[in-house]
Amino acid sequence: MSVAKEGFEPLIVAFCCNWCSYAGADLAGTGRMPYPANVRIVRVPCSSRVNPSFVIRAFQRGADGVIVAGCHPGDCHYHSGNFFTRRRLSVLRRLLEYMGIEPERFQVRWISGSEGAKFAQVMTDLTADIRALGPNRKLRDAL
Amino acid sequence: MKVTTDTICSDLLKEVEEYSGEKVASCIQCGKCSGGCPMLEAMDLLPHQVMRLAQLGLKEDIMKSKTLWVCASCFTCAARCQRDLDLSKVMEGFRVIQLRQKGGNTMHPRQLTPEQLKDAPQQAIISGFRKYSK
Amino acid sequence: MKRVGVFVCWCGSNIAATVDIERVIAAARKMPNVVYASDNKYMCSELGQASIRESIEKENITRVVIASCSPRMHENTFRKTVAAAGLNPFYLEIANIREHCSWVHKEGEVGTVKAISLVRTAVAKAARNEPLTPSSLQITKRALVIGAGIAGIQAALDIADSGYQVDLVEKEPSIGGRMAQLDKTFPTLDCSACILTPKMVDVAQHDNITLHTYSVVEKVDGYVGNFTATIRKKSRGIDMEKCTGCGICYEKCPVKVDSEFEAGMAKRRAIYVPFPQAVPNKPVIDRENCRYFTQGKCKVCQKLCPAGAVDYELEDEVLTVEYGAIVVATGFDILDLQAYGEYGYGKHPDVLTSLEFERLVNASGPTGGKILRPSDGKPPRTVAFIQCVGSRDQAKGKAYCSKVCCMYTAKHAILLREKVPGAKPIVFYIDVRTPGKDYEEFYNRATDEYGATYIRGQVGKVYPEGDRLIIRGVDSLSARPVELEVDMVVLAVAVTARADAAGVGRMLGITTNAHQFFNEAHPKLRPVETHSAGIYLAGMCQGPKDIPEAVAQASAAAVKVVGLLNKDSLVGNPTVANVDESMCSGCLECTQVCPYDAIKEKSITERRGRETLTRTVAEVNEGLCQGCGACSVACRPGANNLKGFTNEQILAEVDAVCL
Amino acid sequence: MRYSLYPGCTLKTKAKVFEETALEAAEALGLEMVELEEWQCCGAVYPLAKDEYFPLLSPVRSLAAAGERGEKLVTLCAACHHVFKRANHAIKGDREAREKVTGYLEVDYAGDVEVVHYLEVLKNEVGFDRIREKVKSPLEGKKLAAYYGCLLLRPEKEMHFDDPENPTILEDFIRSLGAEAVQYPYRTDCCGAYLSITEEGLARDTVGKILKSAQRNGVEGLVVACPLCHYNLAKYQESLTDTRGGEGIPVHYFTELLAQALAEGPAEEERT
Ligand SMILES: Cc1cc2nc3c(=O)[nH]c(=O)nc-3n(C[C@H](O)[C@H](O)[C@H](O)COP(=O)(O)OP(=O)(O)OC[C@H]3O[C@@H](n4cnc5c(N)ncnc54)[C@H](O)[C@@H]3O)c2cc1C
Ligand SMILES: Cc1cc2nc3c(=O)[nH]c(=O)nc-3n(C[C@H](O)[C@H](O)[C@H](O)COP(=O)(O)OP(=O)(O)OC[C@H]3O[C@@H](n4cnc5c(N)ncnc54)[C@H](O)[C@@H]3O)c2cc1C
Ligand code: SF4
Ligand code: SF4
Ligand code: SF4
Ligand code: SF4
Ligand code: SF4
Ligand code: SF4
Ligand code: SF4
Ligand code: SF4
Repeated sequence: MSVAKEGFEPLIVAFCCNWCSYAGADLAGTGRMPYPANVRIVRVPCSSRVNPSFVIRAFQRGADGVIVAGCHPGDCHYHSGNFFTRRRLSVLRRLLEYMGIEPERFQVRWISGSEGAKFAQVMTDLTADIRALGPNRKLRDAL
Repeated sequence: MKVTTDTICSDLLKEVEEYSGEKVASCIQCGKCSGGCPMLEAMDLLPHQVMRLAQLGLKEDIMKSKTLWVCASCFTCAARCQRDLDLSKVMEGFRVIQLRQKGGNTMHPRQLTPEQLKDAPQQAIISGFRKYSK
Repeated sequence: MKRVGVFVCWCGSNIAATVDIERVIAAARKMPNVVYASDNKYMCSELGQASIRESIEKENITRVVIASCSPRMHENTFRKTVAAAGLNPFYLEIANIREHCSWVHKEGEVGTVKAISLVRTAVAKAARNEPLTPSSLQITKRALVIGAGIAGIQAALDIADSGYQVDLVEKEPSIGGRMAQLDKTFPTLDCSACILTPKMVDVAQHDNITLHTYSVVEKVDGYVGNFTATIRKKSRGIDMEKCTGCGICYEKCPVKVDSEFEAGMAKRRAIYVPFPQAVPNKPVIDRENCRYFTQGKCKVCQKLCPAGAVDYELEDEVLTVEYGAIVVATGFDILDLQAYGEYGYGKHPDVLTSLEFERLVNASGPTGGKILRPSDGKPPRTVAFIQCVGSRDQAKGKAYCSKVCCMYTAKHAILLREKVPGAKPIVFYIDVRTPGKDYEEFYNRATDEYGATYIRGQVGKVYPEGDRLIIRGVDSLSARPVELEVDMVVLAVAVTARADAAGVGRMLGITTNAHQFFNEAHPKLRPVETHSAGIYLAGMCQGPKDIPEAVAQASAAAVKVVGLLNKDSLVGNPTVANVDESMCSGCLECTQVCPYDAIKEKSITERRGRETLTRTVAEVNEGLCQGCGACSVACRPGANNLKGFTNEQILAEVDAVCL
Repeated sequence: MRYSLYPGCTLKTKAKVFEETALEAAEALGLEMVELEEWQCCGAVYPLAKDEYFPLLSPVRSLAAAGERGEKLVTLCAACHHVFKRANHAIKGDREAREKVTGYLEVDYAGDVEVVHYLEVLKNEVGFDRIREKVKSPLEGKKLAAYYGCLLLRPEKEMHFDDPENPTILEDFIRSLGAEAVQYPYRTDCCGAYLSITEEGLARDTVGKILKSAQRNGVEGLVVACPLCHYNLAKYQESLTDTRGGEGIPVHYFTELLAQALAEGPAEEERT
């Protein structure tokens, strides 16, 4: 098993809300704070735009991890959007678990536009977690 | 006792919060508990001081205080605390800590005068024992 | 087929030093739909933009991907470039290969690989971009201000001075609010009436302000730039045109009730002017107490009125007016002290609230400004002031700090000494909070010059003993019990939101916090805006604040209003939600999640064969929608989709990322 | 209506008159109060430490027994009332307490027996107006004052008895008997409770304050609902400097006055 993980480069899809987390990622860039290139950002207006089906689709197409990052509760640009996100995504998490996906593969985090370092840190930790888990084989489309 | 890093970082708060179920750390020292306490004049530490010393971790000062034993559990403080704290429970928490850790019941049957035994209602004697010995 | 053009930027060496531009271009050329790919050293420069325009035209490009810095940096720049080339500006997508790539992945070739992936994702989305046109909204050049305390007055004057029409709606018979009730004001001890009355007169005389007193806003519809409000002008029973304000009518009215303005410290008649400087200075008949209205006879005032202005038959007037912007300035109440039996308020006449004390000190108040005990009319020698009554109290009152009471208590101590020489003010406090310019100094004057004694400790109990009041408390600093005999007790009672604030909030579609104060859009950076565009906040209705802060916030709200009304039209955000009626099941799930209440149900009629069916569908108000997309997620049939971030676009991005 | 009555230990020994007069008055008012067959001492104090479940056993056993009878449980002694109300509250609201206590007792009890104090029965079920009608020997001209003490009123969130700072039930009661209800500030202050056993001097001081305040306000008799208050207030009368010919201020259980007022006869002479 550990041999299989050698050289494994996980693919991580990050849904980032435009106002906070995407800006946080920009700030990590401006501040030249490195994090693993495994992370690919998809920009959404608000974390509440993330349909659970997007997350499932990512796993089906071979993503090894998915993260939804939005504004801190109370700071949402759309004032209550991320509140719905929280509820909806905790249901999704249970569903994924039920489908046999390790809970660590799907995370929801609050990262503000001023938290460049936090963005880099979260992505670094997440990549390490997923790397340790190995590739996602559960939901992957049998292509 | 002096306030030191050790007292502030001690487990006293945790301990008394466990026994009493009250969030002693949230006391803002408004003094309203002491302001209405009927036993104030007999106390060597005023109720709000007990809270403060607990926040600072000064256990010995609290443990040797007479206050714990003159508090009548009248709930006046609890009815008025601006932080919704029940000091009667905190006092009980400290009494319990002391009785359980050090033993030393503070009420003995022989302490009662014959007159008390004759006149005092059961209720007083039972509650006295309940409070002062475990 | 879509013809996508890819333009890769070097950003000098910012990108090019890490990402192999050549390889990105080569890879891009092989991506689906891509017909053209090229690079430029500085894409945002005049030259770079020109090259994009030329290529679009020459290569007949219909969708554009620019791989460069963050869209948060240059999306607008490049949208204009694309538009200049004759395309819809929303045909553009940006691949962020600088902030999200070259600057953070410097090792080896991972940067190049990721850049290619980012370009592929942007291409996938761009190929599905639809033309979007921002709507253009007209703006009604008129503002509504609700509540005419100092905050509402200031906001109305500032907007009116900028040349716009303002309607100022006040539910009481006079404008002025709480400030009109105060005596002198901290930290300068200006007389409240002396600085407020001129502003009240300005309001009355301003050409651009229409005053509606004794009026309430009953309904508000619409959205930024286009509100419609229904205002009920309650009947005063007085013909305002005829009335000269002579005041003869109320002298003989047989009914006496507690005066609200005097905080119950004096009586008024059933026909009355709340206070001498009232604006408008014309009476109103209080129908709940007037004998004519309750018992059918009296009419004394009508008989006396020399102008024939009293008219019991006058009815409410209901106006419907359109506005571009709304300022909410409904102010505050004080806490009901029912739960605070320990302070003896309501049981003993010499225990007063701070607001009652303001009236007692006021030269136009019930005692003509003499501080006298309500019980026996004698001047008090010692007065205890108790701070934080009902504030900072999680058990029986309000958890927050009321912010103004430390300062006005210091003021009261000073005023006591000024009015009753030799009297002793004693203040019970938990903390003295004086952040503000000259505030600490003001408090220092109370202790240093006016001999106020401050005792740190909340009072346990107040009770009468003979004709004096006993205060039992503690000085927590010295840990000594305190037992004082005083002549009067003044309670610095918590300020609260207006009792009807939550209802006003619902009517306007703005939210309140746990204590019913209106929520600002951002506690630091958007303190006068609400989450509903075009609705602004001023004064205490947003949270405890003193007069200087209320006025500052009012002027700030006025600037926001004027900034909005100054625009010719509002350019809407085109990335709004859209409902495909043919797919909508009418479940209305989407209406539940919208933070802006932008989705409403509507009925549509359609023909199915021979039958005509009526069914419910959802409809998005594009003026209100801010484009968060929550509704699109809530929609199970997939009828609701967010333009610019459609389900198809995002799924295409996900697929491209995972390739 | 039939009620289960919980007398408590003290009413069977040192405060017999409290129970006797309560039953007498109940009969006069047509209230059927039947003593629980199986009851134990309530423990006199409610356990305040969070992990003490043991002292809940006894009150819960009595409560469960009352539950079987399906009647409201009426209390007389303020301390019993306090313990029952709070034990009920704990069983209802604290799952751990409920599981531990009912598990140990092997009873099925969910905290739903309604515990009412005799005074509450008078106020809410009989009504003070009806009592006023039924009074045969009104206590006219008497200046009586309520002494509430602590246990009936606090903590309000659990007791729901009356406004803890401004209670009125005993005053309303006093007026319904035809007497004048005098207000004085110390009526809700603690008398020292069991400190009279361990801290005599202190109890004497606190009682002294209460009595003196009552005296300054012209009180001719104190009305209580607790044997311990009764004991303390009666015991330290010497703290009154002016004892009115050595008699001090008499202390009555509210039921004594009630029974007396409801009965025929020359109540006036007896009392003066
Ligand atoms: C005792 C006391 C002393 C004070 N002393 C000082 C001082 O010395 N210095 C100082 O700076 N501050 C002082 N303050 C604070 C000061 O009173 C407030 O900061 C100020 O009055 C807030 O003004 P406002 O316009 O926001 O609210 P308000 O004065 O309450 O005005 C709101 C207005 O809106 C009206 N209204 C409410 N609801 C509606 C509705 N639904 N429709 C239409 N109209 C409505 C009300 O009738 C009122 O006229 C004191 C406060 C108190 C309680
Ligand atoms: C340690 C600390 C922590 C704080 N934490 C918080 C907090 O958590 N939350 C909070 O709300 N507030 C906080 N504050 C307060 C906050 O910093 C200030 O309220 C805020 O920064 C004030 O902004 P300003 O624009 O008025 O002044 P400044 O930030 O001082 O900006 C003034 C600008 O003007 C420029 N300037 C000065 N003179 C001239 C000149 N003659 N010509 C041209 N330019 C000039 C200066 O260079 C500066 O850029 C904190 C303050 C401190 C000291
Ligand atoms: S419970 Fe104790 S501390 Fe609290 S008021 Fe009563 S005697 Fe004082
Ligand atoms: S009343 Fe409450 S908050 Fe105030 S000092 Fe006492 S325990 Fe602390
Ligand atoms: S478009 Fe962006 S990346 Fe390119 S040169 Fe300009 S700033 Fe740099
Ligand atoms: S008497 Fe007539 S004119 Fe004078 S104030 Fe009254 S209503 Fe107006
Ligand atoms: S009609 Fe009404 S308002 Fe007029 S005088 Fe009579 S009671 Fe007063
Ligand atoms: S301003 Fe002062 S008196 Fe008022 S609530 Fe805050 S701390 Fe208490
Ligand atoms: S959630 Fe979808 S189906 Fe339901 S009403 Fe809204 S748009 Fe229509
Ligand atoms: S996109 Fe957001 S703001 Fe617009 S209608 Fe949907 S939920 Fe409301």
